[in-house]
Amino acid sequence: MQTALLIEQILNGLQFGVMLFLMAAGLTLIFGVMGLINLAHGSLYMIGAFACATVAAATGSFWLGLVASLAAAAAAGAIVEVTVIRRLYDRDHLDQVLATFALILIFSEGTRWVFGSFPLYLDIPPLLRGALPLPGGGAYPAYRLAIIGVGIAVAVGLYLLISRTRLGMRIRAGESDREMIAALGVDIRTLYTVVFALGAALAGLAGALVGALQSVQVGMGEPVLILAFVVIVIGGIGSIKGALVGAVLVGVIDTLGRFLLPVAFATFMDASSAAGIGAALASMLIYVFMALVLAIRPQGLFSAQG
Amino acid sequence: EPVKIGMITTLSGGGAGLGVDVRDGFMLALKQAGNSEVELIVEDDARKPELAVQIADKMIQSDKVDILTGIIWSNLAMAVVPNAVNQGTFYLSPNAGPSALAGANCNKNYFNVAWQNDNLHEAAGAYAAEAGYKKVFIMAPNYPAGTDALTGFKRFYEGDLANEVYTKLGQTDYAAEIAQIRASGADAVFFFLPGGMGIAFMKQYAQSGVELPLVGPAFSFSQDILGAVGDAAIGVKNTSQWSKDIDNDTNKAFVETFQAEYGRLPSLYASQGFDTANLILSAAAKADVKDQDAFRAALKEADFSSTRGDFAFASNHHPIQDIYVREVIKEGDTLTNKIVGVALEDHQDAYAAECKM
Amino acid sequence: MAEPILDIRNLNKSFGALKATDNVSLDLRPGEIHALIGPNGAGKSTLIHQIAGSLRPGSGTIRFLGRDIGALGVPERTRLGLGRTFQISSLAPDYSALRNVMLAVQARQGTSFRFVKAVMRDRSLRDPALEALERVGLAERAHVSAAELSHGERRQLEIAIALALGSKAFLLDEPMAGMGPEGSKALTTFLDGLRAEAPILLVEHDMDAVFALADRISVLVYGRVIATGTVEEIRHNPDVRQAYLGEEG
Amino acid sequence: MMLLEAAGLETFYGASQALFGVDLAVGEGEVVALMGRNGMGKTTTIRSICGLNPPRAGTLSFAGSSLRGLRPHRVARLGIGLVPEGRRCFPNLTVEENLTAAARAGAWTHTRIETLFPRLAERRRQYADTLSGGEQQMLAVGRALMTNPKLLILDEATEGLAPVIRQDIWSSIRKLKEEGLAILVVDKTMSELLPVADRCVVLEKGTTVWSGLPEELSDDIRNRYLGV
Amino acid sequence: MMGNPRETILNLALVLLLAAIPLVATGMGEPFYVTLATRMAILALAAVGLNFLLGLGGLVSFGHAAFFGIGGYVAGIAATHAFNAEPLLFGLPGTNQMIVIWLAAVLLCGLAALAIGVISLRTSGVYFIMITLAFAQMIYYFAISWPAYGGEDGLSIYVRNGFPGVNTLNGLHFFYLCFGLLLAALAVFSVLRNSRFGAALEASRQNQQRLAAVGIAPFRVKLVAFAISGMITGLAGALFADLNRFVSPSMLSWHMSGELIVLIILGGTGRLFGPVAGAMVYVLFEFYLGGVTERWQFFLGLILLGVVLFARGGVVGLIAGKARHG
Ligand SMILES: Nc1ncnc2c1ncn2[C@@H]1O[C@H](COP(=O)(O)OP(=O)(O)OP(=O)(O)O)[C@@H](O)[C@H]1O
Ligand SMILES: Nc1ncnc2c1ncn2[C@@H]1O[C@H](COP(=O)(O)OP(=O)(O)OP(=O)(O)O)[C@@H](O)[C@H]1O
Ligand SMILES: [Mg+2]
Ligand SMILES: [Mg+2]
Repeated sequence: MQTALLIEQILNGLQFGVMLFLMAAGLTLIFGVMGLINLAHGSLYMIGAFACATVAAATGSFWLGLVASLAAAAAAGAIVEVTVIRRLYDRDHLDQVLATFALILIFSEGTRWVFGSFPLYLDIPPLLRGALPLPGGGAYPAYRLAIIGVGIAVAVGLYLLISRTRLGMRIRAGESDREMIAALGVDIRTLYTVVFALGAALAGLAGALVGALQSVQVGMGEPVLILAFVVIVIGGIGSIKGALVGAVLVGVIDTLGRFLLPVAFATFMDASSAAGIGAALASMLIYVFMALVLAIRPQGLFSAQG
Repeated sequence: EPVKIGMITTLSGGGAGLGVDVRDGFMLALKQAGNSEVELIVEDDARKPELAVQIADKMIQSDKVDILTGIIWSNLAMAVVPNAVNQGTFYLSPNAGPSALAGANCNKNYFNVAWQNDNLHEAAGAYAAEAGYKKVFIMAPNYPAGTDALTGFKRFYEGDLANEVYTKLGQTDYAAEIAQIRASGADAVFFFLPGGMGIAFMKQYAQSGVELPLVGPAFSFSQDILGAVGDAAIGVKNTSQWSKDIDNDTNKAFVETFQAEYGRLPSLYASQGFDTANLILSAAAKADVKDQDAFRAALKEADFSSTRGDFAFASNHHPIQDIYVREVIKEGDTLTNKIVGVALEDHQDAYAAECKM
Repeated sequence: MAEPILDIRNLNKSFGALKATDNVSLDLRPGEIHALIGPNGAGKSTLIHQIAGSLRPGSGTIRFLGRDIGALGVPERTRLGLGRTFQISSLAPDYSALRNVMLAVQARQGTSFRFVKAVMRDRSLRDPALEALERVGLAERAHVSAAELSHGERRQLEIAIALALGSKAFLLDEPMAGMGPEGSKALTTFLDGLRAEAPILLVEHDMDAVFALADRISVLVYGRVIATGTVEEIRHNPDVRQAYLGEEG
Repeated sequence: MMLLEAAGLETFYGASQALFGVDLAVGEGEVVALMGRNGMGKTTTIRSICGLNPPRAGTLSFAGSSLRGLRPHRVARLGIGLVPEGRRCFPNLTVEENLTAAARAGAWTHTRIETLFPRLAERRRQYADTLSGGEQQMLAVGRALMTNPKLLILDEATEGLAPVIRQDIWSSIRKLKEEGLAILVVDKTMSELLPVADRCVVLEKGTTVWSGLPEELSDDIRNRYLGV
Repeated sequence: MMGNPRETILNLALVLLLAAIPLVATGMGEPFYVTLATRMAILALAAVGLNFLLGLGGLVSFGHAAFFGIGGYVAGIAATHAFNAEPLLFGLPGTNQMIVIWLAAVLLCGLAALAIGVISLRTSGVYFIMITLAFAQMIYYFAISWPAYGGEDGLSIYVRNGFPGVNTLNGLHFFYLCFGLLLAALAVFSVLRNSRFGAALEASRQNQQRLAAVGIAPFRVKLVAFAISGMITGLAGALFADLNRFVSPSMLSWHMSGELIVLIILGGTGRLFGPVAGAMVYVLFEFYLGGVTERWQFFLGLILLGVVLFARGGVVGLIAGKARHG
């Protein structure tokens, strides 16, 4: 096995990780910082992708589509917050589970109702098509580099927002004691609507950006949901840094596992079974990793405090 | 007395497009025949095996259907079919064809009107051999249909394998696999990645700058998703038992009326639904469905005009049919397929021998 | 002098650069109330946590009834007979005051892995629990859930739970806090009687209570014991006055 | 005109009534002591004023505008700063962040709070849940001051504070009073409370049973309603 | 102690209703409703198991599909080996006796729960939700890609397993078997909840620090609860496989775990009959809406949303009012 390939795979893992972070970014805000269990995160992601695909198809501009994805997801988020989530803050977490589970059903079927049953077309913008040459041969798709860029920008932006601004402090304060922060004169209700909408917009943005690389179809949000939770929990709830590190670790481990495990098994069994067994283990790998992390650090790698 | 048909298919969630096409094709055939002699009930299985079983039980026990059909996915078929046929109901598969049901667990009341799961992959293998590829990189998700796909391909492909890779079911990022493809020194890539997985792979492959020829079964290039894959698919060779340009009257009429009725081009799933309905109609014209033996014999004759042209059942009630090589082309603004050759003629599956019926 | 019931030697605990417990040694003897006072953040609660087992000391030994309990967890220490109250009430909020205490009784009996008999019909749990509530004057509120009790009532419930444990020594972290003037007075009288049952390590900022109750007082400042002595000695210790008492005393 | 006026407050927790008619008034620059035994409704009264448990009956006004129906943050922005019972610092925020989160423009700033409580300056970057009980209490007071209120409400704000600090707080209260801040205070240490208070209001089972000047607080009343 | 009288009446009504559906259905020549009722009973049983952990202990396991699926696979594998007359393990034969299968399922799930619990219970809150999910996902992916027992295609049980003295092929008989087990599990739940162990478990939900401080180790209490919970859900899994005559990895998927949680919240978290009410309502809606419209999931979503927003404490809470703790 060539070292060059190994290095390329590590890079692939890193970029996959950043992409995962991007997919989880909205949830780090809504779940990590506001403390809401939002199973409908994947639906917001899907809404972003559908909005982008539709507008891009109608106008021919991916960038307008991107704007539409932000707007549509933010609007959906705001509506959901005002009509549903707001009534659940002082309830058990479990009510949030049931409510947002119901929202998944409504959004999925609603989307299918509006957009039909077939996957939509969404391609990357012409500007970012093609691949950039890598030193030592090979090439790297420009669009993926752009995703890395956006992912890191979102991470930095969120980090600054949450830990450095007064707004961020108020959001976190609201997470631990809504009544108290209100009694200090902060309109936490409106603030939470805005933050929820922001989280939704981030989910929508990810849906549009990543959707252009994958397939835009009903149900696309489901695997994203679980992955996003995995990433956040590994990183430690409430920590943006943790979510980024968690995402990158998951990305690298998953990629290398997929790549290396079959090779490793092939050293002592026939290629075909090695491919199968290796792949089977690889698909379990991130969950094994999560269980290990939590068994050793029950609060994730970087819990919000420390 | 009308023939009562229960259709269990996937109408919600990710794979809904396939179910919708099967249903629409099926309904079109019924409509053209005039709806009086059959009664159809359709329900959504949401791609959950347990739910499919429940609906099947309901249709058999409560609605007392004579025939069940509609299931898209092998795992749902495996959940429903053995029970249904044991209860004395006919099951006609418009899509899935798991090997167990073609071989050891075949049943006299089970007919497959689409293909045995391996068929299209076998054809792809045959095509790869014929096209002279020497070192093919093959890839499929790690689940039974995926393993069957690669086994099917290898059954007819004669060259070496550059690598054999199983991906995670539902995987959407293929950067790592593409890097492996690039490094493998392969001269072609065979992949079976149904649904969204295939769309994602095709898009990412197109951007990667790797330019090896791709070969696959029709599933990633069928009409229902070609639009979503986009230009990335142009030129890809894929194998199918059906194509919109198969030259026979039934098919021409089918494509035309389907488009008129639903405002879109039919996919191979739609053609399978259409054929399934016509098969039932042909049998119902000859025998009363309550007389199971007679009806079964009538089905077995497959005396209907198929969109695929020649169509016959093998001893295990699976199709004997031609499998074509198609190429993705652009007609005006629409992406679609064009037949460029025949991969396997009068092809039959490999499991018939295991079937003791 | 009687053998101490609780004996702490050279205890240390740091949080990062902060020495919260700095080579602390002290003991608790039968029949006494040993008050632990000191400025806010001196490390009193931290010390209580280490004795009760909810915090691991950095170094040092803690002996209880002649046995080194350093390796034991919170539940084990409680079962050995160390009862504690929390500075900030810590109760089962959905349970009534009575059930909160009954839990303590059941724990004391060591019968938490019994799966059949219904607790509410079990007099062997109920009676001792009611008795404990009565002793702290909360019997009337026995069936009100802990979440609905007022702040002061919750403080009383904390004490009732500690009583029901039948502990051999009590660690009370600011029991007077939140009690009204009347409640403080009643609690003072109550603790005065309690010392005969079991000695008390009392952390408290209410100097009226401390001076009225304490047999000995230790003063903790920046994690270190700066003085130990009788009420009179401590009252007149200039260091203590400056660091802690101010005009009081 | 009084700064804060409440009359006939009736407040419920779910179905159970806690206040049955509380009357209370605080004038500009006045310190009012709210007294009563445990469970008599002091905290509930405060929660009613702040909009945390809106009363179902009665009138409630602040600086001339009615507080009935206002959400808590509106009440706070009119100029009421709350130091709640049980501190309720935000555990996942540092000391500094706790103060910043509450800050509104005015005379009180981080620097002034840290001069008032030097201990908080030492603990600036520490998370509030690791503070000692007394440190949390200081933080709660500081946080309320950061909102630059016209009326400061202290619900057992000296609970758990060391005598020296308590004396500091009382002297700060005196200073704040001199600066013209109105204060409503609940505290158990009568010896320290009464000298500062301009007026006292005594609650018994959720109703105001007595109010008047501190020196009018007779032994009988103390005995009957306060248990001393 | 019992809940309020209205809840008791509601509970009785639910039991009678569930018991009566199959009789009436058989009388009317609608055997399918027997199947539907059996499905309700089995899902309710699975949810009773989870309710024990989630309702009483406050431990939200998002991985109970693991036990449900393991139970199912025990039934499937045992039956397959019996059917093919191949030895199973160490020369042990497969079996088609339900009792043996149940015992094996309960035992295996108990052990699995202990193993998963020992690690998972180190965490709490959302971390616990996710670590239990992680274990279930591991088993799920294993089952999907492990070819021996069908992988994703699953495993068919060609003849429903037997029970001495009962004709399990008869829907009615099978229903009452499941119903009996459901009642037994409810009895166990009720007795445990009121016992000392139940008190400790409920206290661990409310305040672990308090529980430890009175001298009861929360970890052990929770671990035992986790094991009991896994065993009950595993038993339900074995029955479910027999009902469908089929077992596949979808029984292990996170959707299944989610569905169990939804059943409980829908019925009323921590309520004795919450899972029963939840399962009945959910299965009914799923069934009826599915027959009415292709967009049934949309309306199911709306209904569930309505329940959360307007019926605090789920269906049982809606009808019987707030829960009481003594
Ligand atoms: N986990 C922690 N991390 C950092 N510092 C801590 C931690 N826990 C406590 N401290 C610090 O240790 C010091 C001692 O705290 P402790 O709670 O023991 O004080 P105390 O004597 O009980 O004070 P009080 O009378 O105010 O309750 C405090 O300054 C506190 O801020
Ligand atoms: N959350 C609640 N739910 C129900 N009842 C409550 C709640 N909080 C307080 N109560 C009840 O309301 C009454 C008044 O309580 P409140 O807290 O106002 O008393 P308080 O005067 O502040 O007492 P303390 O001095 O003990 O703090 C009490 O009987 C108490 O039990
Ligand atoms: Mg302390
Ligand atoms: Mg109070």
